[in-house]
Amino acid sequence: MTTATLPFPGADTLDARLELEGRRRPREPKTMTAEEAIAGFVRDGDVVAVGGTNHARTPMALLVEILRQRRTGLAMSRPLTCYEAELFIATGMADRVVTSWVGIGHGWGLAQVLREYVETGRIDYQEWSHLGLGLRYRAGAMGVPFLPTYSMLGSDLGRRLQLVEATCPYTGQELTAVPSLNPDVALIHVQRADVYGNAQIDGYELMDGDVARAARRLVISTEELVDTDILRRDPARTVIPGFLVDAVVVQPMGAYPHECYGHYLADEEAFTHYMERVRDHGSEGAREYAAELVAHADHDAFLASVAPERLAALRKDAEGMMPQ
Amino acid sequence: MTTATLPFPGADTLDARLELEGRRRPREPKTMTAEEAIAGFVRDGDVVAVGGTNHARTPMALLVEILRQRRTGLAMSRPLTCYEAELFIATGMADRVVTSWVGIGHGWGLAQVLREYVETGRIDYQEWSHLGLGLRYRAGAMGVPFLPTYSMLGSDLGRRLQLVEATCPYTGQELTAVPSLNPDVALIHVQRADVYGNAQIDGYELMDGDVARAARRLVISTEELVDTDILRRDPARTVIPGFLVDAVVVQPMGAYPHECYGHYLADEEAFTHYMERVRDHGSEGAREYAAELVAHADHDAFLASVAPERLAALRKDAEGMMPQ
Amino acid sequence: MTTVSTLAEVRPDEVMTIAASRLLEDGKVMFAGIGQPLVAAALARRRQAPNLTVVLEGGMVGIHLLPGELPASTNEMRAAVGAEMLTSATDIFLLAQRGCFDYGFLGVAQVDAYGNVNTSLIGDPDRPKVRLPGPGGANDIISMCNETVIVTNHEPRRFVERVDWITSPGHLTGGDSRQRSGLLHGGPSWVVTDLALLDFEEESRRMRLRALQPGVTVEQVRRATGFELLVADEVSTLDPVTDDEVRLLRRLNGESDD
Amino acid sequence: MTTVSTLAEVRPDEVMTIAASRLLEDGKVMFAGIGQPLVAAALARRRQAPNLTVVLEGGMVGIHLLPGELPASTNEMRAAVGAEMLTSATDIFLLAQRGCFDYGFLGVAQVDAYGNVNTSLIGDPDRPKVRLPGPGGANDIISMCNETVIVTNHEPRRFVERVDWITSPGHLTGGDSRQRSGLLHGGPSWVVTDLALLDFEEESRRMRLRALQPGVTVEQVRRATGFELLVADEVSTLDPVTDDEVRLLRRLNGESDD
Repeated sequence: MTTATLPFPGADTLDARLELEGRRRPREPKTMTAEEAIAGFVRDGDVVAVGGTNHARTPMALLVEILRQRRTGLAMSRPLTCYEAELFIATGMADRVVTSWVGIGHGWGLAQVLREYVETGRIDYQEWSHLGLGLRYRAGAMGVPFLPTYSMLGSDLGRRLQLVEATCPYTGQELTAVPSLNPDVALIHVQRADVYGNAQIDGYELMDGDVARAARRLVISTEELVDTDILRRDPARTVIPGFLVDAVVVQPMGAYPHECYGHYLADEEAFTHYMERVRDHGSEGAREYAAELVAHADHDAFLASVAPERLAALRKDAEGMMPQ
Repeated sequence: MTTATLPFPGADTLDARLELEGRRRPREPKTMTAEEAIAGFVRDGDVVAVGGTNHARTPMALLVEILRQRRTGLAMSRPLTCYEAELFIATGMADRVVTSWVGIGHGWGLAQVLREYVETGRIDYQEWSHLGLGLRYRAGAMGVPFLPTYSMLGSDLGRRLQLVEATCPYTGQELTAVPSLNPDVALIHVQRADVYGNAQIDGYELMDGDVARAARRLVISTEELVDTDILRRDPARTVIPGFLVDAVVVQPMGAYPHECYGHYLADEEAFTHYMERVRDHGSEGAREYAAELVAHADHDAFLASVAPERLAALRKDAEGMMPQ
Repeated sequence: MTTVSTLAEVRPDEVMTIAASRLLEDGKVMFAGIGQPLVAAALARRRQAPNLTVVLEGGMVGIHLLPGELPASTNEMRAAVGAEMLTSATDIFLLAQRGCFDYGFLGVAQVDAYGNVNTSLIGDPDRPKVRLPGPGGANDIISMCNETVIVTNHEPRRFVERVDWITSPGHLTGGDSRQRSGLLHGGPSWVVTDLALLDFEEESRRMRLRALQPGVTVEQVRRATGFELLVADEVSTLDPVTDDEVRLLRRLNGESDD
Repeated sequence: MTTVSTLAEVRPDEVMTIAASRLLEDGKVMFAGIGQPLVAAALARRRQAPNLTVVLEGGMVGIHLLPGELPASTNEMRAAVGAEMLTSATDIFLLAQRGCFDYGFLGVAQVDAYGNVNTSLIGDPDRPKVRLPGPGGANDIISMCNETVIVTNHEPRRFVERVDWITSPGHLTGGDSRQRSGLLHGGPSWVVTDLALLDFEEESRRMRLRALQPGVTVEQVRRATGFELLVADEVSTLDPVTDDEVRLLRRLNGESDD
């Protein structure tokens, strides 16, 4: 039989399953600090799936803790990537990006650090369609090595990624075969979770249900730690079952300066702060910004460095937008 | 290229899509009576996907309306089938069954009418695994002609269904290729919907999100007709978007004598009534029961024939079980 | 656990359910069906496995199991209220395919020497003598869970050399035939009956007697088995059921109030 | 609709957005991106298409579009609050693949004579001169929606004979090449610019001038196009934008309060 070689890890659900069988995650309290969670579950060379998209539910506290502890050779995987990936690229901790889109938003235009590294050939940049990456996670979540789709047919994306066709054995129709992605580790920020890792997401799930199922290791951070009975009141909202979870980090405003549905909006001032540094100093500016972040002992210390009325305003605006 | 022939409609998402392109369902009020909905959207020879499973959210009002109007050559498709399918078999309206399980429950054991028809070779009985049928709907919902799975490998199910293998083009791994199913029509009972067909399901969705997406025509019945603003308060609970829907039938207790989560439990007395007839008269008993049902002008008339305190008790018991 | 139950009339199905429940370890995830599996789970949760997570094919995860109120279907309100998560029926099986579930539990109409299970039909598949309910979730459970426990009464008509129809694949024709069919995970690990506890010999994958229910002889088990049964070098005797277990089981089944 | 706007300084991008919004029919479903597409949708909803359903890649269906409060991202609270349905980001694209969406709207960095779109890079793909944001949802939208409308400023550097990189497939090399690639549905139907309205000739699938914005000449369009442009036998002139349209557009954009 003909088999293709991928330019990137993938189509290895079988291995991911064997890893899961060999390392179960029994129901027991999994709460720990971000420092413990990152030390325990993020390793050099990992493919890191970042939960949320763009500036929504970015697991900032967990990401900055990786920066703090330093890792090397990471791949950052996220369908819509914001400046968080640039911090890993500029500091040399990530040398691979898997995404369908990178941009800063808030009127800031192109991602300058990413541009610099891609245009000078210093990182591997893997461009997928949005659905293509979504189906990679979904295949990983379903435990199958590939899924068929119309996505990327005819375009240069599939050609460059060396994707091959999946032929329907009933109709002969040829579709794109998207290889599964089981990230080495996923980081996902949620609104509420219990000590076992059962987690609920309010608003838009994005791809996080699939990311959680696909991941080989899973660290969640949560705005709120709740009793399991709270989850039982609305179990259809539970997107992540505890048996997938390795670590639960309780971190209010854990996505700040990005947004968390129902809790706080994104802090545009923080975007400005970052982008002005990049505008003035290029990737050195991104390194300065990362250095500022990791200088705080932890995310709470970072939050304490922000004017309380600014944080309060972001929370108030978000709460004011909620449906009554 | 090698292509297989299926013993049953399937792997025709392409045709289902062309049908959808040719017959859009614009946003406009779609409320109508069960009589109008069945007359308009259920045809002789249809593959009918029945929503819910076993005795949960069975679209009884819609099914009995089909019996009332009579159709021929139907195929009844449902992952866990209860006695509703027997009514169509016994009356000669259905000659095909697609399922993973048939049983009556409530201590009644085997489905006697189905047994009689299968054992005497009078109907085509297609036995799938539960996930196999689920993935047929899901492929149809995703708009792809097949999906790969471990389900049914090594068993006699796949052999008899003449399923072929899907080979992963990256790993060479051989999985079962499950052909898509886009039912001609689906009938789904929900807790609430607006006039456009945007519909919410409380409790267990089962396969109904996929069934709705896969169906070529879709009729929903709803316990409650609500303003769209009610749906906007909890949009994550909306499982069926209106643009999939052809008809909305407002029918309180529309799943009776089966259950509807949060509204009423199944009426075990009705099961007894049916099964005693079948025990005493075989498939003739099922025909008698069907005749009784269709003798009522509509579902409301059927409900009016039941002791009000019995219906009230079923409602009260269900409401009493809800999480506080 | 070695106190013999002094309760009158401990039924064979009770002995079997209790033996099955003892296999369940704390903290694991079990894909359960209605009836015996669910009762075994409820029993284990109240004894050695308080942190056992029970999953049902209706999409329920982490269900409540209240004495006397065990659900009659995997798809009904009683099974769902109090669950920690509700997802779709298809998605629950996809979690199984991913490898999330430690145990599946199955009943059988027939089981053969290699643990293949039939719940579909008796006789000729083209014109069955008896049409049975079919796989439901059983084909997926035994194909995808990390291990599957078969629980059934021990009778020659159930324990046959070859099942009439493989609804749910065990070790197929033995050896590595299961792997060769593409099923790379799981498979039947234990068979629990009212007479014995059996497993599958590592090489041949044929069913093998490992332990006897108290008071049962090897010969009794052989006579109740419709194929040539392997017998382990050392056949132990299972701990007798205790009063506590039987009382709790009956309370869970709603057969007593104490 | 034929009253010429008397408002001072109607900007080219306003003319373009209004022209695009007029293409949207009532009762249809539109997969919209942030910026111009969303403004065009909001405009259409307040004019000829009150029952237009707007879908966003973040998983939102039937979103609210409040004047001055249009969301800045497809994945943020403002885009979600008031939606009729929220589903996952992957599932929203699967609805597109099923065929549920009438329109997709795309912007471009480059578009070529066959409607192929580039939003990924300028220059050599191995070492691009400029790395752009990439497809986001655009590749899926143009591959899966029933038709896709391209909205862009009309400049020679954008309208090129061959794009440097096909991020999102149009009619590929023309003729039936799109179908031959396996893309059996949809494709670009209209290109709306500040100068003109264009479509794709039925046989060759090359871009063709169909109508001019008021006051624009065919020659102007040719000069702004970096490839040889087909011109329809009859080239009409689009209705001028009206005061009502411009005022409403500015109110939606939060540029005025009236």
